[in-house]
Amino acid sequence: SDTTLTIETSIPFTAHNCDAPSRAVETSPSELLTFYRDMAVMRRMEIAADSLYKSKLIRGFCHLYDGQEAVAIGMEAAINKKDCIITAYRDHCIFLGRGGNLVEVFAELMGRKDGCSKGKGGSMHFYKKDSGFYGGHGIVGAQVPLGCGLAFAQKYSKDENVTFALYGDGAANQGQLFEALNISALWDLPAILVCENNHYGMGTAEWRAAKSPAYYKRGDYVPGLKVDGMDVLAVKQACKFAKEHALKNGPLILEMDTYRYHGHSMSDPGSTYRTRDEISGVRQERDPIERIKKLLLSHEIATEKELKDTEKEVRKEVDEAIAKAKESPVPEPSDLFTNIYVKGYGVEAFGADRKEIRATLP
Amino acid sequence: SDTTLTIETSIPFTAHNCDAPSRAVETSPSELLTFYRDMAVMRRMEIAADSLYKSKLIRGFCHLYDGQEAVAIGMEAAINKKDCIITAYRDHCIFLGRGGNLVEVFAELMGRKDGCSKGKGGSMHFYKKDSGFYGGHGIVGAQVPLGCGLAFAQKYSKDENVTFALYGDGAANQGQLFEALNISALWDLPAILVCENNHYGMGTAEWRAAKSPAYYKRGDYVPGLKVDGMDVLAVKQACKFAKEHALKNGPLILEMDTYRYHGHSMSDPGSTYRTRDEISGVRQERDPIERIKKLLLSHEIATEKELKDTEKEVRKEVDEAIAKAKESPVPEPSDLFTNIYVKGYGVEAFGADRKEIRATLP
Amino acid sequence: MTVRDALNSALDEEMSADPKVLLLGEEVGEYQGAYKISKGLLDKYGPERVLDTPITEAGFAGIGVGAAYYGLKPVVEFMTFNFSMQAIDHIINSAAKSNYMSAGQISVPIVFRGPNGAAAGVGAQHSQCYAAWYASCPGLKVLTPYSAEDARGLLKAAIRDPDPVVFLENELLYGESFPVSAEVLDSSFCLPIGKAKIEREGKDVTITAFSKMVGFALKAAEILAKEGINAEVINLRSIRPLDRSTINASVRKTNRLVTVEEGFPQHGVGAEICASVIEESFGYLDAPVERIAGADVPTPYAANLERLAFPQVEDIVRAAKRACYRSVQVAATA
Amino acid sequence: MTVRDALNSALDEEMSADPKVLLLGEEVGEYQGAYKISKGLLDKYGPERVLDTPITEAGFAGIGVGAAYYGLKPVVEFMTFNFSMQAIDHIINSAAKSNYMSAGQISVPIVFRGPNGAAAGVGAQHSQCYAAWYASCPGLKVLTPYSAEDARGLLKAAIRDPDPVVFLENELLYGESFPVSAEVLDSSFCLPIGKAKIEREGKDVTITAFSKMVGFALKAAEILAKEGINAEVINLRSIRPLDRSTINASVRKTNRLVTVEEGFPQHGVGAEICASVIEESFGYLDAPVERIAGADVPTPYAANLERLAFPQVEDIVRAAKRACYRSVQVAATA
Ligand SMILES: Cc1ncc(C[n+]2csc(CCOP(=O)(O)OP(=O)(O)O)c2C)c(N)n1
Ligand SMILES: Cc1ncc(C[n+]2csc(CCOP(=O)(O)OP(=O)(O)O)c2C)c(N)n1
Ligand SMILES: [Mg+2]
Ligand SMILES: [Mg+2]
Repeated sequence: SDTTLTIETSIPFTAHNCDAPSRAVETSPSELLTFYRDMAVMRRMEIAADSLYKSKLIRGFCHLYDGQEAVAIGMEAAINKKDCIITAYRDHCIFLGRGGNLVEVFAELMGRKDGCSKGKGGSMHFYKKDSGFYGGHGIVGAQVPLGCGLAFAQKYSKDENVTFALYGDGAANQGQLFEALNISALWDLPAILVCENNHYGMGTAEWRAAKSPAYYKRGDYVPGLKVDGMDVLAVKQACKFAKEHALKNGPLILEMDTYRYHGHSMSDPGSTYRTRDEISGVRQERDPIERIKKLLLSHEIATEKELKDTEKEVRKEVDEAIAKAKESPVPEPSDLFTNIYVKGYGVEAFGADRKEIRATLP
Repeated sequence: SDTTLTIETSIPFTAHNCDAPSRAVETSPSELLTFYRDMAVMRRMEIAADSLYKSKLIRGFCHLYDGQEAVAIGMEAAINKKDCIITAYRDHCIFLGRGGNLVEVFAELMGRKDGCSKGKGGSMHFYKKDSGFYGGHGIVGAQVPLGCGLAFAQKYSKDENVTFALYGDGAANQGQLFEALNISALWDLPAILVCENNHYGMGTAEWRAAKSPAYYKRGDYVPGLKVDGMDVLAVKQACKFAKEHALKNGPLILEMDTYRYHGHSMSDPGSTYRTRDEISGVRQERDPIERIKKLLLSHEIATEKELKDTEKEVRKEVDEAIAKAKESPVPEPSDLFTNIYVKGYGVEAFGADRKEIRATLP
Repeated sequence: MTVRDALNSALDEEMSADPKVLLLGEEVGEYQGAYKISKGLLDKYGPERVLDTPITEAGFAGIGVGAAYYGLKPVVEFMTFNFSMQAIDHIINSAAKSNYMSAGQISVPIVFRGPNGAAAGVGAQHSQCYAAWYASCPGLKVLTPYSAEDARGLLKAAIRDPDPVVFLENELLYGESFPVSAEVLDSSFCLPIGKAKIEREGKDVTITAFSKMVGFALKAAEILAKEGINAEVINLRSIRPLDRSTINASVRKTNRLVTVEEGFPQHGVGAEICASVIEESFGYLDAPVERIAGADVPTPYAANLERLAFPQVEDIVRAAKRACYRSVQVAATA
Repeated sequence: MTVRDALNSALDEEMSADPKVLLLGEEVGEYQGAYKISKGLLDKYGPERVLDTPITEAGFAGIGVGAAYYGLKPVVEFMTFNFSMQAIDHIINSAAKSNYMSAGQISVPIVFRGPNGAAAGVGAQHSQCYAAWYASCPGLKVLTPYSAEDARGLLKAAIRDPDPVVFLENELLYGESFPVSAEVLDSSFCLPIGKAKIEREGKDVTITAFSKMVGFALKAAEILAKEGINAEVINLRSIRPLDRSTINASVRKTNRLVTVEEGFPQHGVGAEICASVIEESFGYLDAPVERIAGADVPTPYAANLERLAFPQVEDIVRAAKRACYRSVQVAATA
């Protein structure tokens, strides 16, 4: 199962100011099987988060990624953990892709000690620095300069790695992107700006928020590539191309044409600004998991039965993780005062009633 | 002297996403004479401000406009006072172009009561709302969204007028420009973004601050025009074109290729980051006043002697204005507390020692 | 009437009364507002007066300010005030200072509004209170409604006011219902800017609060009443101008003060109130001013920590008792 | 040694000691710094470590924070702190809160520095003091040097510190000379963060100040001394953490307090110091706390008004006398 397969991407790449990579993508049966399984885990995890939210075990904002899995998975297939990734609040699956585990995800979502941010970050603030994942940011657009800063540091440190900074179609209009891109271009930073174009920023269709929704071209003087973000192989090819390009020539924009099945966050039904037909159309024709499933079957890499079994395993894995996460305790009250600083100089910090609760910062 | 003359611009316009206007500009002997005189006043005024600064009668930041006069004058020749203008801190001549007078300029620069902002604004904060001049802004880039807001209000009010928002080559990289431009394009606002490219933002040459210093193209999907900003007729033609365009089609960028003779502000000698040869080259070959002078002489509209006389008159006018401004009193101490609000509700406001100085806000 | 309906009706009435009033922000139109405050307004006033913007706060806030320079009366909605930091230069430098710098030529009749401060479970980047920052800046007015009456009366006042107003709502209050009088429902209703409201009279201790904390203070006062402490609760309503005279008059009566806010303590509203009282009524104070505020930490996500990060009713009760020298438990160290 | 040389040498030494330290900002390189603080550093460390940026504060501050996430130690210069408002979301949300939100995974060893507060004749948009705002935010440290010793010792401490530090300089101090000891000139010299310095001991009244106002407070103390009032002058040095214990210890000794700052008064540093003293030393105060601060107005340009807009030595003297119940003139109304 480690023979090389060459598979053509669904549609050609569209390039701006650069030559598009080949549509022929090299893969292998085992890679395709892994893609299938990993995307299935992500899908299942997000569905489970939806349920946990509805049963009030998850609070606040919760943004789900189902539909967009091919971006996270395809990107990881092209890079390594010394490359950096930074994204916005829709971060559960990116964390998983970087090697995070399900218990850490669910524990964080439920505000428990074993969460990836020990329950202090919440849904929007996952990190895994040891595998190059820098969060998890709640302010639209902010992660892009931050990502360019990671790329700056990689270049400064002479590490031959790159940073992928993910942002949405809504975020693509933010001025700080243009500022960061200009600096990145001036300084030849190995920064790849990945616009996950799921066609809506909250309830606003791309064309209502952007005079030019051709996001791969929005870098103007910076090259760009439009990619079918529902095709994991296209994503992989594009990210491979982007990494090489960025190390040699500096920044590049990848526009991933993708789709979110869920509403914007758990408080958005996601059905007032788009039709149900649109959603089900994408599910039927472009679903990233279905696409891989078809490949696995048509190339006789797996049988229907085997894939069903995988799905069952995945379900079990997710359920077990939830059970484990539920057992994780909530943070200690004293954790209120940890991690404010790396170095607190023994200063006193105060609770809401400073005469009742105070702590000495380590 | 009100015959129509048609004069060709020095060089062709360069257009981005639009058709360039004709190089043949209609003018008249009287208009050319006015251009000459008005630019001479501006030039003289800025030189005088330089002296006043050096004799410590002007304080703080003081940014002079000499070299760039053709932009202010050409723009005014194409529009009326119901069109709005907003600019940055380099605002003395724009104020004059809008109909402000020299006494108001010098009195403001010296912090006197008769200043256009009653001595409270200073060099960077001139306004003349009754002729559509909205300042005078100290924060690089901020005036551009503000200008687009003026254009929004013009459209909202169904006034058939436009707004010119001026900014520098340094400011051109500011993210808020891209944000405002996107919104202006979405809403078809009659906003004209005028990049006064004097090739330096403080001590930084354009190419060191911008990966793409083709500012007329930086609007990407927004049309743009590159204009010889040292040629008052080219500026006039471009602004006329821009106004028509903006009323019909929404925003547009005009890049004015211009030059500042002085340093960035009075604290910058202006000679460490560019050569003296460069400066004197521009003075000799492209000076906007010299250009008009040559036209006046070659078309025999005025004699050398008449122009010299004009210059003398201008000198006198400036000197008299300075003398008058010097007689203007400094603001009353009580002005410290005026204009904080339009409506102060009789609330108390405090001086540095609140038990010593307080005022009731009207 | 819910606070949401109060805000919605105030916007509606002011838009209907003055064609110069318009609303812009993210999702205010077709989506009816992220928190549904602008429900129905797009339908009623059309896309020229209810404008959906891209997610570009600096851009659209700047455009709003520019439109106000020209004489329009924009209401700019921030989806939450956390995002106003992207536009803060326009609020401070373009809006607050222009009338002064221009010696009165450029007035700026604009309202910046949206939910401020903590919501539930939204973490450190989405929970900050901006009352103290904005209210430090001369040229701005800063209003903080609590009840439906406040919301209606203050928003109408803010829109009619000729100066820039920062209007800080609270997401957790949107759905809360308050009884309102017929007067409040009248379209001419308006509250004065700069005046606090005594929500509950008392003689033993003064409790100042704003926004959601007014409700907590009232609950605390009920508990205190049962223990024989008669607390006066002041709903500040306006943080700038701050109603120093109402606060001082109350303290001169009760001789004791507890300040309550959800924001960070350092340089907060409580500190200012304390200073104001020390300056004007030093001799009247029988006990140290007690300050209840958000904990001095970024907001944690976990529910148990989040609860510790913001004032609770029992904190107010405890502080009031301390101010009245009633026995309270000994301080613990977390 | 001038404050400018103190800052320059501190930067130089820390860059030479740690290859992870770099400097970025507008005009810091070829132009040698708008105020020449970075003079010579480009030559010495090259364009990879001394980076001229475009005038895009949000962009380059964000890039600085991202680089700090990775482990570099960027020093980000704002040409003045007024422009930091364009980047304030990165200072607050990206820098201050990340270590907490990530439960310690993402530390942010960065310094934001530049001139803060009023200069001379630069008007309302270029004169604001940001000490109170930044120091309200947990996760940040905020330092305010006065002398050359402060500038050297605190900047070195800031660069070595693993957390985000906002370092507020004052343009009008750059050219001022201060005597310094050999110890201060040693490259190992460093001052503790969070500790105030008693610049002058006294027993009659405590005067707290920071940045340029320390000099004014010392001058006021000299004048007061001639009139028999012995003032203790505290140079705060650090606004966050605020050295509450030094302040309270002093007030417990003098029983009187005058706070001095150039920033806007409401929610300012003076208000916080007042609250801290009321909380911890209420019984020790023999007079109301006197607050001297910037006038509650946007900064006017005209020299005579500008002078009225900021504390002068005589304001401090007058307030100290009031605190000591010495006769002072009657209040005037402007
Ligand atoms: C500066 C800022 N403004 C507004 C918001 C509120 N907000 C959160 S997500 C979002 C929509 C973003 O859309 P997009 O960039 O397309 O990303 P997607 O959610 O589709 O992944 C908005 C408006 C925010 N978090 N930050
Ligand atoms: C946001 C901001 N950052 C920095 C500054 C300081 N500053 C004032 S003018 C200037 C240079 C601007 O250059 P440019 O836009 O080319 O205009 P010019 O001065 O050439 O007319 C700088 C850096 C500022 N005023 N605002
Ligand atoms: Mg989207
Ligand atoms: Mg320039």
